[in-house]
Formats: sequence, structure tokens, C-alpha cells
Amino acid sequence: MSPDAADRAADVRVQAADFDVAAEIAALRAGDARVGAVATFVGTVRDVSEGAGVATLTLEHYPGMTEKSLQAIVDEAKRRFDVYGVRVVHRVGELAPADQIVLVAVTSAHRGDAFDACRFVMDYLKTQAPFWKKEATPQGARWVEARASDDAAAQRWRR
Amino acid sequence: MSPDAADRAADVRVQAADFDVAAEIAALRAGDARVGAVATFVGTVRDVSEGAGVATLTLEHYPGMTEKSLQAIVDEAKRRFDVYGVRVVHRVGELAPADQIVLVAVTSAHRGDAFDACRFVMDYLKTQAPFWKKEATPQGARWVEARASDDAAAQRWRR
Amino acid sequence: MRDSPPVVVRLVYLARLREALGSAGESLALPPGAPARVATVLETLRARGGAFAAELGPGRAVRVAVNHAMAQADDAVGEGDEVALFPPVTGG
Amino acid sequence: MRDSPPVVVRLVYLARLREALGSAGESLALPPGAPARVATVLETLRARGGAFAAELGPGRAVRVAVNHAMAQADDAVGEGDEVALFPPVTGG
Repeated sequence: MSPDAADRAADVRVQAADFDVAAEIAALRAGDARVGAVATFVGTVRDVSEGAGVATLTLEHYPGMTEKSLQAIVDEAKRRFDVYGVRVVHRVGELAPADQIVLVAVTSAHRGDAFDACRFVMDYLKTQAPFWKKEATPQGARWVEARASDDAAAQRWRR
Repeated sequence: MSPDAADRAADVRVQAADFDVAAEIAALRAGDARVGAVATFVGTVRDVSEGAGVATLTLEHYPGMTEKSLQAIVDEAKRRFDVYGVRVVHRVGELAPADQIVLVAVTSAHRGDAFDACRFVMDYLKTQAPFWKKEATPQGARWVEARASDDAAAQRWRR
Repeated sequence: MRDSPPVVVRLVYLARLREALGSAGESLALPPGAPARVATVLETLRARGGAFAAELGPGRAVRVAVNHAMAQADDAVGEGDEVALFPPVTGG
Repeated sequence: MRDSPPVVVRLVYLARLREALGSAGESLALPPGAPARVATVLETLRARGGAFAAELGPGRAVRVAVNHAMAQADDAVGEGDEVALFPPVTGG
């Protein structure tokens, strides 16, 4: 595997296990002292959704497409913004309220590109990556509906 | 101390010691399952500045004003954006390349407010909080010059 | 001159759609004749009626990926392609 | 009627300005008469010439905080106020 391929292989991960934000940031920075800015986003399970209590949240995905789709988003972020590293970790399976769902971390020389790339990846992930949430509530299980605001957020980056 | 005062007292810290991003996020979230989004920014010491190598970076501040200034920025972020918690940790003293300088972490129900508030705090901190950087380089020590791009970034939030 | 054999695609149903259709996927032979497109797949399934017509009908948001890449109605599909049907995504 | 006593402020010099002026701060009595403002402080210091005139002169970016809050040239200063002079900030 070429060094480039090794780099890219570490960009995205889909896993049932939890992740450690500090460890992920440290691995992404890897002692690179060109880095001046690290922007990070963590999505977490809320205990209320559309007014109903949430007992568990189950994340289904499309194995085979998921990593490719996330990698395509990361590649596009690297093309658009002046960043050194981008890392996406997305969990699947059954989660509880307050659990971590997704991590996006970006390193750059400057904060503007780090913030932009981090937000870009989240906005695209929300509309392009094949994950689906199913909530268990006191009223029964239900699939989470996609939100128009997520489409609008991704649309803002079109050009 | 009232609960509110205790909350606010934890919003900002100025310290020589390093910080642990994961521990700061965990303390800020404090098991609050209303939180769905955590946006974090970490600024780090770059080993090159204006083309010269940087051996150490010394951060001076204005004791007495620093915490007040950071708290005012945090209060304004809480006023403008729909967020639950905001935390700022800024280091002072002598740092080495790759060291962490500053942490801004924000929790919210949704990612838009978390990203906006985090970026707002950084943009204002860069122009309003009384910190100054002095670099030790092979050509001698020099004070870092303020950047017009930082003024422009803060200006974007005026209204 | 004989007709060419029909294009057969592998269908994958995901999330709410998998539950509503009661199936995780199947092989589907597309009607011979016109070039096969994503729209051909959807029309063929809708023609079955029942849950297929209801879930893939007008006003229902269905996303399609061909060989793991998001696809549009007029994108071509070919022999052996993996065609996934699913609701709008809700991860992150 | 006697003149009121002059307003005395506590000056704090920070960062590059502290080094250039060779001082971390001092007490300064402002000239009696007109109401004392931030601009009065700067004019009084510049009138000393030397490093003060050079560092606080036209074209030099100097920021001022009165009692730990950022201040503008026409903001008032009063007896015992802490007036800090420093270059544009560069933290974060």
C-alpha cells in the first residue's frame, strides 16, 4: 500500500464501537507542527425527538457503499479547502441517549479552512452518506424522517 | 454561589497547564442528553511563522481583564445562538510547536448553532481578548503582528 | 435476429423500505427493448402494485444508488449492477 | 474658586508596548481643565516625546482598555481608573 493509500484508508471508519475524541485528534495531527487549527464536530444521541422520548437509537447503514460515500465526501473537502487531514468516524448499531454517533475532525494551518471543511463534511454526510436512524420510543419504533433543513444546508455548498 | 454563577464560572479558564479535549467536552456535556451537537476548535502552535522557524511561543495576557473579556464573548455567543454550553480554555506562558493553545467547545441541540457559536467565539477572541504571542526564532524573538484577516473575520459578525 | 437477453440487476432494499417491502433484496429482470435506466427499475417494480406501488409511487421520496454511487432516474443500469433503493438518509 | 485636583489614572503597558516603553506601568496625572478622555491620556504621553511619541504616534495601532473593558478615544476616564495600553491582540 502506498503512503497515500495508507493515509486515505485512515480517513473514514464505520464501526459499532465508541470513539475517543482526543485520541482521534492526536492520531490525525500525528505530531504535524504545520497544523495550527483543529475543528471537530461530534454528533450525539438526543433523548427527545419530535416531542417523544427516545430510549434507544439504532443506526443502519449500507455496507459497501458507506465507506466509499464518506471517502468521496472527504476527498471533495480536501479538494475545496486548504486542509491537511480529515477524519470521519460513524457508529452503527444500537445507541443510547447521550452516546456519540459521529466524529468529523479536520486539521489545517488556519481556522477558516478547518471550520469550513468540518461543516462541509457534516452537511454532505447528512444528505449523501447511507445511514438511517430508527428510534425506539414509548409509542413504538419509528424511522427518523429526513429534514428539509439538511438538504438546504448541503445546497449552500453547491457551485 | 448560585447554580447560574457556578455555570458561568466554569465557562472560561486561563492557565499555563495543558488541557484534555475529551475531558473538557465530557465536562461541558455533563451527561445532558438534550445535546445533539458538539463543535470544538483547538488552536495549536505552528513550527513556522512568516517563513521563519519557531522554537518557542510565549503567550502573555492581561490578568484581570482576560477572564472578563472571554466571559463577555461567551455571554454574547449564548445570547446570539441557541446553545447549551460554551467553554473556553486559553493557555499562557511558554509553549512549543504542536502544543495546544486554545480550546473552544460548544454544545447545542443542532449542529448549525454549535458551529456558528464556536466560530463566533474564536473570531472575537482573536480580536478582543488580551493575549499576545511572542515567537522565539533563530533570528531572535519577535512579537507576532495582528492580521487584517482576523479583523475581517470578526467584522462579519457585526450587526 | 434474436432479442438480446433481458438485463438482470441485483436489487437491495434498505431501512424503512426494506421493512415496508418485507424483503432485503432480489434479482430483477428488466423488460427487453428500451435501454435500461434507473427509471425502468422503478417502473417495473411499481407495476407489481401493492406495497411496491405504494412505497415507490408519486410523492414518496426514494433514493437510488447504482453500484454504491448515488444515481438519478435517467442514469443507465446494466447487467449485474447492484441497484439499491432507500429513503432519504438520516445519519450524522 | 480653586481648581479641582487633577485626575490621576493608573497606566498599564503590555506586550510589545511594555518592552518598547521600558515600563510595565505608572501613575499619570492628567492636565486639569477639559474632561479627561482616553485621548487625553494618549496626548499627555505623546507630549513626552521619545519612545512615547514614537510608539503612540500616528500610524501606530494602539488599543486601550479602561478598567478591563476595551475603550475608544473619546471614552471618559476618571480618578483611579486603570488604563491599559497595548498592541492589537494576537491570541487564539
